[in-house]
Amino acid sequence: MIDKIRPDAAATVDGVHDGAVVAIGGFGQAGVPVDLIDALCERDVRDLHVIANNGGQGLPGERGIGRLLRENRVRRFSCSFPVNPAFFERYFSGEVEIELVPQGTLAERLRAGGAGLGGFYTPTAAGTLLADGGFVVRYREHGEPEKLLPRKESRVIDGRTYVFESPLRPDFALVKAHRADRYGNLRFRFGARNFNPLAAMAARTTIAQADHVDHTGTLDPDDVHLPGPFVDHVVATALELAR
Amino acid sequence: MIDKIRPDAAATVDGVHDGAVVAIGGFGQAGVPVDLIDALCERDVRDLHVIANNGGQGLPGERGIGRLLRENRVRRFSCSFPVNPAFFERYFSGEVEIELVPQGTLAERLRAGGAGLGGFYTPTAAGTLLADGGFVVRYREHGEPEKLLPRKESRVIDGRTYVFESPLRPDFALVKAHRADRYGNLRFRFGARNFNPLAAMAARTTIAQADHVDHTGTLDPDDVHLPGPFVDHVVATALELAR
Amino acid sequence: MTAGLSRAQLARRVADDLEDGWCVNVGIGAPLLLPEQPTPGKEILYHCEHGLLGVGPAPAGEPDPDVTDAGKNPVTLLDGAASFDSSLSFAIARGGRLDLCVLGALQVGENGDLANWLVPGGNPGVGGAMDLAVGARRVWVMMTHLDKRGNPKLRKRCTFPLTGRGVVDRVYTDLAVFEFVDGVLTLRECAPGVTPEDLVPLTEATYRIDLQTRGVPA
Amino acid sequence: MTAGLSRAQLARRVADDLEDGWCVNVGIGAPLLLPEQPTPGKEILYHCEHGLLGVGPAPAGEPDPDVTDAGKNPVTLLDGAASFDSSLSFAIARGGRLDLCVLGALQVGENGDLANWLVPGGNPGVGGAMDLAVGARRVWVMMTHLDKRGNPKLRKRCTFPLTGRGVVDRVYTDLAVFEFVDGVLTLRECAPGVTPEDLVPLTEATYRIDLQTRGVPA
Repeated sequence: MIDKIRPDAAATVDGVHDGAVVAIGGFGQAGVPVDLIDALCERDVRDLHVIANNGGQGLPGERGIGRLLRENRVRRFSCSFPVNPAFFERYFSGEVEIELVPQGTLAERLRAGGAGLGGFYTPTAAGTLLADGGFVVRYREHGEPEKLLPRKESRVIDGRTYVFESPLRPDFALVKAHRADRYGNLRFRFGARNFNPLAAMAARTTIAQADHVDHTGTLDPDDVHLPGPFVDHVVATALELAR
Repeated sequence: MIDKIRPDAAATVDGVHDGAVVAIGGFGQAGVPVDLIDALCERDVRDLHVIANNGGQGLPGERGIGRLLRENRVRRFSCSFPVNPAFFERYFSGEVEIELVPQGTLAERLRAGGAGLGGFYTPTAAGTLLADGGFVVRYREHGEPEKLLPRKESRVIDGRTYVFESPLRPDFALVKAHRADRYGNLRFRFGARNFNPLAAMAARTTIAQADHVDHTGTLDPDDVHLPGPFVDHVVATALELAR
Repeated sequence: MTAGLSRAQLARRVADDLEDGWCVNVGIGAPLLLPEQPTPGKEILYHCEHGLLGVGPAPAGEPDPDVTDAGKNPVTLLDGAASFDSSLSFAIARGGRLDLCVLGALQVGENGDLANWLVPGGNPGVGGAMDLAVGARRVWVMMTHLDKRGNPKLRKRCTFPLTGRGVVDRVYTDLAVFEFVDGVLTLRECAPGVTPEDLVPLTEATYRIDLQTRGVPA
Repeated sequence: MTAGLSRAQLARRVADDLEDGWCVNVGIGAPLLLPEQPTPGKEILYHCEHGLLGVGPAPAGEPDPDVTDAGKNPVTLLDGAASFDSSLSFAIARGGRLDLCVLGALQVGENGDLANWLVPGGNPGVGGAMDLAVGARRVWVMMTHLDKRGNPKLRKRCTFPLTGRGVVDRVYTDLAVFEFVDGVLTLRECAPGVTPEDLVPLTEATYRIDLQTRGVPA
């Protein structure tokens, strides 16, 4: 019998090790798997390479990515919009390395990883600092650049310049869904979908928290936003546990 | 006001010209836009480059792709599984050219076109006749090969061989949906989804037939399988008109 | 000079040029004011980069945390709205299905270059701007004419890192409207109380003057 | 020799080796018989390439034209079923989320090569086989031991155009079960009434013999 429902968040993040590459869904406050991130922090996991769109500013109680950054659990951050003082402080002091990726490219790289592709060409960022190289990936302690982004491969296709981008294959994904069933089928709600299905597709192991976990019934096949084979563990969020 | 609903199938295919590249959804009998194809045939459009997964065998009344082939409207057929005597006859006699594409690659090439990407690398077909070249694209009248598939570019990434595949950008897509609203938002039913959303994404102009067209209400945002900006014209299928 | 449009007036001015049925992405900053503008007789589908379409003004009542714009402000979903993941959202953008995107800017070059993501030495954050700039059918910029230090933002060449090369179609500032006509930056309109002469010292870029008479809405 | 499994018995034999919870793609031909097999105590999620998951046996009543397997035969949707487009379907395959795919074959090489899409000079049609062959975690072949002309299908090298190189993990024929063990083709089991000696003239490929004793289900 297939049953991916776990009793609590701690049980789901048990395998996440120091140094792991972890993709995390969410955009702003919408669709951030805060319970899973809390569970990760409570396990005291460190040296993570986090892949997430935002720096996590503005979440109630500064939960989410902000907490991971504030507790210095992140060594490398792949993101498009890391706006959060907790990040910038650590970036300019050399504590955290950045891989700044245009948002659409970040989404597509996760999808490419999930789809088993070797990479793709996108017109995005062609002729900019994020493709031509030179952007500061890491500072030294004293604020001088230590590591610069190398120039990316580009190619002219039908007269237009495209940049080569490689797939992302994180070890783990932490995602937040609205509904889940025991097969791991997920359904999201409005803007909370964002990067969640993509992170789940890309990762070798995907952990989902869901507001509503159906222990007996299942989602209608046409209502599934992300099918179960992309999901390994499901846990109900505190929201549901509280009821 | 946005209203993409058209009165009949003929009104939707009016712009499809001789020689056009037309992607068509469907797998077997499921999700084939038969009314739109009939309308195309009635306009007597010729020399089409058709992109569709199947040869269209088995549809009641041999409608669908089979009709296009039988009426000699197709000069080039991009597909993965062209099984249909109407096709093979014309292929071996040199009347129709084939671009045989593995099914997953065909799906991904349409998606890449729709997503504005320049191409991608896939492990599929590496080391086979469909990547190394030599497959017969076109025969002469007398059954000798006239045109062979050239060798595709390949690249070793992390020790694995990948093949470069280019995006497909058809002029038109003909798709079949289950539900549609005036914004062109579409919802599909079970296995009838298949290539329909991908064809719609890829095309410059997308024409959809839907079993249920909602003239006043709209789909729930989370129930939309393909958002309206990818769809230009919507028509109710005969099914609904008959009621 | 104290003439010039407020942020809300600028949004009103841009909204006035939108066409019925357009699918329009609104970037962070001033463009987020667009869905607040009524567009009588025109139905506009606003697109938010993370995966929403059909976004409307801020809610009158309780905000829904799952319904926000690209700036994470609460918005509403209108008729015809759709939700999807971020890869489909950017497929809409790069795939050419956005009639328009409206972006803020730090600098715009007279060659159409756009710089809007990084002040050298400042905090980096690119978001979806680079995808939108290359993907949308039209790119309009909505910005103040001068930066906070009083420097012109319309430049001969951008000195800040670029978002996209030659991508801008129009520039709406608090003082004027410019359009790239056959690749040439062209002054189209001055804000009420602003004369073409006023703009000369405030604009580093070279531009043609070819004014279009049209009333600025009240 | 008249011994050997029927198609249904072969499906039964393969079904017996499936593991609880596996996500299994079934290709056209004999593998389509798998969802018809009961698997007591094991829940198998069958995947169909065009975009269905959780497929079950043919319906007892009226077939639903939107619910078919990869061979376009009517099937049913079981608990946990999901539908999606063909690009996501092949993302499941290439992305390594299929525990297994079961494919028919024209030839299998002793090096694990698979040929299953074209008899030279015949009608071409590749479908999803090449994607499945490179993407699934395990590839099992289900085929007759000999082709229609009586030629061995297990070859030193495939002579027909390849579907994938070195991709096959196991081969189930009407006469025997073979497994690639550390890359070496190995005879694991003979069908009832078949001896290893019987196989020698019927098998062109070189193989080791390392029989595993297990009962073939009735």
